[in-house]
Amino acid sequence: MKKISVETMDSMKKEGVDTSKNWIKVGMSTCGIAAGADVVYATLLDEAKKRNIEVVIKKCGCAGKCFAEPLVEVNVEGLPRVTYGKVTAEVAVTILERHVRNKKLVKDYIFF
Amino acid sequence: MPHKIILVKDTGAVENKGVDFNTMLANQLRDSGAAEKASIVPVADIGVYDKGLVLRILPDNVTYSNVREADIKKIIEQTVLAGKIIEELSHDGRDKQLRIVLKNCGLVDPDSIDDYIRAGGYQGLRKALLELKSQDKVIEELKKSGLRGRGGAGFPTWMKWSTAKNQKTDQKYMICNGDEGDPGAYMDRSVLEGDPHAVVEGMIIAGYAIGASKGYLYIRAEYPLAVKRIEKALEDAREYGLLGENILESGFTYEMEIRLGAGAFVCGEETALIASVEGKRGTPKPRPPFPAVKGLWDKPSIINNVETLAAVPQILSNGGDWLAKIGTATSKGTKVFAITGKIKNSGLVEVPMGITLREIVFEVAGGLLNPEKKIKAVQTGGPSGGVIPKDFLDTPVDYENLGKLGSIMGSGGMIVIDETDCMVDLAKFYLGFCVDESCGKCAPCRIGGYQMLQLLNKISNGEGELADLDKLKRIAYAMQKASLCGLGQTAANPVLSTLKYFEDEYKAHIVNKKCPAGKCKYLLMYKIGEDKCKRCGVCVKNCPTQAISGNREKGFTIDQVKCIKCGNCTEVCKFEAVAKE
Amino acid sequence: MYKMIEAVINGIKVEVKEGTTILEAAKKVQIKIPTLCKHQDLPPSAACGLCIVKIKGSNKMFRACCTPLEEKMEIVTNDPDIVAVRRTVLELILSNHPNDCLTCARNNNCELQKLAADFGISEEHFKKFLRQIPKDSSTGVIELQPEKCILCGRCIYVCQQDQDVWALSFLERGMGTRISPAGDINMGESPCVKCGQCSAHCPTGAIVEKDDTERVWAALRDSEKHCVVQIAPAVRVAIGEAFGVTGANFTNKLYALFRRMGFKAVFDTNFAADVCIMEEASEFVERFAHKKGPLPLITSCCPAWVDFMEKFHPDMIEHFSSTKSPHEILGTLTKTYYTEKHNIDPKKIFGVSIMPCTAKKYEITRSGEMFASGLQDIDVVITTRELARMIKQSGIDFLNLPDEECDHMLGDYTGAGVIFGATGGVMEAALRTAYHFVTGKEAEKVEFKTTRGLKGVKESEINIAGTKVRIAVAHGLSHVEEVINKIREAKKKGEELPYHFVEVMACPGGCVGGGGQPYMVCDELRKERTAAIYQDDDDRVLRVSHKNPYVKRLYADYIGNPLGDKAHKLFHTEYKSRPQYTR
Amino acid sequence: METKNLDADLERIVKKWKDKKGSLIMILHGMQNLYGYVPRETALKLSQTLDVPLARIYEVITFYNYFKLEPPGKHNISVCLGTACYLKGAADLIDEVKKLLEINEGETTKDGLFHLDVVRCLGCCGLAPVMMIDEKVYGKVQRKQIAEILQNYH
Repeated sequence: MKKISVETMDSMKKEGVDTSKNWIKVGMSTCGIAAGADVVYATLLDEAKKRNIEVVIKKCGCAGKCFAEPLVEVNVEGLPRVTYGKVTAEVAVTILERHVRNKKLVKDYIFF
Repeated sequence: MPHKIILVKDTGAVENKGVDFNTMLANQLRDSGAAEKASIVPVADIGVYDKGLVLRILPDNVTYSNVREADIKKIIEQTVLAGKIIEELSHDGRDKQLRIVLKNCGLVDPDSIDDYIRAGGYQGLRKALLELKSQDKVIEELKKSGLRGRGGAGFPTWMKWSTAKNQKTDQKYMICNGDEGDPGAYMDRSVLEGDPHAVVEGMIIAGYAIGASKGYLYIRAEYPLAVKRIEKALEDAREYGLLGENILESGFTYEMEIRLGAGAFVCGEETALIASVEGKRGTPKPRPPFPAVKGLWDKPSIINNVETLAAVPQILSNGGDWLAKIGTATSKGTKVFAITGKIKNSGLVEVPMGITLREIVFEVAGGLLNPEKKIKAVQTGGPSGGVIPKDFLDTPVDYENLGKLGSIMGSGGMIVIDETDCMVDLAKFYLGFCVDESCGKCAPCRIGGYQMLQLLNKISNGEGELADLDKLKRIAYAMQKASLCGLGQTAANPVLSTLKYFEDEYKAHIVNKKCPAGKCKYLLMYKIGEDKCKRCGVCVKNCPTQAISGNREKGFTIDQVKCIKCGNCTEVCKFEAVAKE
Repeated sequence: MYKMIEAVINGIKVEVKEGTTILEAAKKVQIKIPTLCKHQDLPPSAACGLCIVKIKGSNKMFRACCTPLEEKMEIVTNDPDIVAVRRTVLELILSNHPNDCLTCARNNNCELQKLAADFGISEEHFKKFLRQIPKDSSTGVIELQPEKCILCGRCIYVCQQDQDVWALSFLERGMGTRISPAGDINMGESPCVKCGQCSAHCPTGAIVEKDDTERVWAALRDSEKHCVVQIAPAVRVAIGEAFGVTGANFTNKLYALFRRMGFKAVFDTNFAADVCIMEEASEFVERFAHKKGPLPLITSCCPAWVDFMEKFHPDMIEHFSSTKSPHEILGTLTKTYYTEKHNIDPKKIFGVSIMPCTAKKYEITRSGEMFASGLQDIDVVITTRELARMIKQSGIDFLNLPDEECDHMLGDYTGAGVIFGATGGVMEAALRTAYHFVTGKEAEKVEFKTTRGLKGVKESEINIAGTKVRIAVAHGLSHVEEVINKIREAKKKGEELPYHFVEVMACPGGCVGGGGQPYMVCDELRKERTAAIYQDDDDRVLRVSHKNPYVKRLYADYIGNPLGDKAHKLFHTEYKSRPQYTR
Repeated sequence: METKNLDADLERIVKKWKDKKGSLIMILHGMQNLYGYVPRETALKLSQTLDVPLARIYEVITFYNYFKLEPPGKHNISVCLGTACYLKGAADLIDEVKKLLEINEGETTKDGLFHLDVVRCLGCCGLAPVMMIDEKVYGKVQRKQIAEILQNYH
């Protein structure tokens, strides 16, 4: 048993959810998966490893923008946080290369 | 000055053309010597609708709407180069959405309890168990918050809890209703999948408040991912000592289990749900006794839906007064709507109570799917709800107002209906759903629903009589009054409300034998337009009933008696010569 | 003390015990609220939606059948609005019910038909649609016509809860909901034990007994046939209900009736009940006093119980009394003893049993021993309800018939014989005679009242000459399980068995509450019928079976000793385990 | 159903649930997950093992849409008829599948290849109209595409 203490809870709360600076979140609820989020997520994991791109890739729940699924939110130091919509595997690779590595936004896929 | 990014989106501008604008913007940037200082990114969506050209400049995060060519210079000079905001162009970027229940959806990894705790999770539970340390005080916070059940009826949550708390018995149960059956509403699924711990935490707090030692999460079997994530959440919470024996060393012990639904909408009704958890047919029982007095296995039981429970942790950690500040006098907090239909951006939106339907449709969800068409109505509340015609779009949304208009909040389905949708057809759809989902136990619902559906079919087939409208009303009234449970009592609502506001449309079907929206196929007539017809004869070959006759010299005609309105001829005609009217 | 509730119904003050429903409370102040699904005998199912009433302060309507009255409630049971809703609901129900009234077994006796008449429904506003579900006559006893079912749930409740048989169930849902045995097998293949409680509680013609009255009329018309008749104890105290009289004993009018209908001999099952006691009490004494055979001894005169045991509790076979049921004994005797003494060709005999029971229709061909005379011992069984119809067809003014006597040879009975009709009666009758068999003396008091009453399981100890006899009486099959399990537990543990003698009747109340009895049975009626039976017992000079002079003569002239060879051949049967049914 | 080992499978599932109250529906889910339907032998066995009347089991199976008494097809087509899909023409999709496969809702093709179900809301209203074949979701389906989609399944 690794029971959590109130103190640990508090310090975790202080740190906040996003502990790393560079991260990608993929909306992985049923609607996202139906639109292909699982493929996008797998591609991101594979390709980031293959291309030696250091970024935390996480899954998250549905943000409610069903019309734009699959949704990928990207936060990279020095760039504003953006959400890409209707992401495909190819776009995922572009996001890794262009946005994460070269710090340039991927045009036409930004939703927010 | 940091590098600027200018997001550009043409949101339906009348005067400007986006592409030209981008070139103009680029040119002027270059001319001002600012080409290196900013880059232009055309985007697919910017969250602002119907406001002409919209620019968002990052990292300032300022949004300008209805931007014209003449404004470009000013924007470059003041904002891009000097970092100043131009007030008159500035779009009121206040997000009409307010995310409480959906706060963590899209933020945390649903499979990570650490993520949830980092986002402030389990602080509500901690406050309940370690600070308030009293069932009454927890219920008091709920009372202060004014939270009402989000599952449909909007019963004050604290009252239910208080009733169950006051029952003296050895065992009580807490049940989470995750059997979201309303076709077109999926906020519960989204919360269960996106933020399972919020539901788990809400359940533990509720269990503590009423004095239960066991909780059941009743989830639709059609939601396997939700089940998987809740399972993981329960496991992790147990490991952290947030569930199970002596939670957070408070002395409170509580266990939880998942039970699957099996495809019965009626199990959203409390007594039916209880029967289902007990492993029986999900048929409702008469009330009283209410489940809070005699529920699961005859023990006091509280049933709250997912959305309600997901709001509980934050009410505890932020205090009841915090939620009470949001919303209207009688309806506090936010409501999640699943907005679909003829809308541009279908999806889930969470808005404070009191927002108008117009704001939701046009500002939050991006307006109509096809802006050329006119909005006709908004349907709320799913199969138990009703339609709200466009004249009432400025009504603030809360339990009472929707009720006054003959609809309900329900679980939060919101369907936008435009002029191409037929009200008879819509009523038929919802009623058909309830007829399929009636448990069959009580006669008014079982037979009444079926008979009403037959009458609607008769009307949409062009065989209706005016007397049928009276029959519809008569059965509907009997169903409302004599049905045993909520499903039957409300099943006729879509019919009654469409009849109330759109009786003309019904009459058009009955008297003129016409479907104004062009939806009811038996009232359509397929005709071959002589001017467009190239006399190729493809339609003849594809007609399943040999209703098309003629020859290449004389042309072709459709025999309306033989025609079964299948639409094959329209589909195969390359020249769009077959028209329906 | 109960808490009392005061409320107002239609302006009339009413005071009732807490927990009383609006329906019951209204009845107390002479207000009738219509309902189709609520049966006095059963808890509310809340299915039909006709009993709706208004409660002041709410704009809803509530079901009177299941809403408890609360302090200060003001209720309106009938106003034009309520009546209009009821009318619509009734019309809806009728739109899903065939208009076969004239050719329906429940014609003039149907709760739906009566309500339609009360509401004066003379026009169908809604389009008729019927469920196409075929009739199921596979049991040969109970006929299921799901097309006529209004899904009130009464049959399901009695079959599952009261009888614990689970032959009937609701399948599907919505418009597809129907009553059926599990998994679309027919009733004949189901665990049904033919007790008929479903048919006795059905408000419409959806479940009825198989009508054999035509066969009786045919036999009576046939001059070659020598028709004999017998009536069971419970019939005489219930038949009056079909003519508006409750709680009266019509034994002697029935005798007169049968003669006028053309029966050549009028016997009484009660006589055979006395015979049955001679055998069963002897069996008990053999096992109890002479330790020959296992205890407890369990009674076997209820055919639904026999079927139930053979299907679900075949391990109890060794405990079963091998004595046949009284009407079978009488059947055998008519085709042997009676024909021999009167020199009649047994083949010409047509034996009719009038029973409160549907399972008796099944019993007459249950096993080879039901043909002990060499012929089928009983030719036809008709129920009390069928008899009532026959009386009406015969044009006989039943209530005003003169009293007549039966044919003594197989007709005269003692008090012990008649109490077979009520729960505990067989036990009491057997104890009266067993006492004599064990002690050689007559019991000072013939009444063993611990066996009486409507409690589900009645356990007591009887003192026979200083020896304690532990007995149990169970009625309603759901209560039987309790008793059987106790025996089984004790056996398994090797402990002393909890009982020496057990009586079981399948139907609540015993035969008076039988599945073939007049409709609308409830505990009140069961008590009235039972009281009439015990009155008959009380009024008799002879109240123990072994003193019945005609029984004595039967044994002296024809049978020999109880349990002797001839008795064994004519009066006893065997049991076998039926293919394992799953409830 | 080549590898069906009813006794062992049932025993495993029953063991997990037997001591929990009201577990019948969960056990039925377990069986249906394994076989795609609830075989009659299962219902019979279950009745004996759990000491639950067979009638109760059938009452439950036939009440809930989710449980099936017949083996499913090799591929299961679910066309969504939630409100969003309905408004966007899902009824036409159903007609098309019915026409192409010559089956009705709830039926399996003669060759056992396809089974058609109409379901209420698959929860992807943003993709309406939606149909699902086995686990794969097809969004924004047009009537004309169906024949092509079905050709991918053998």
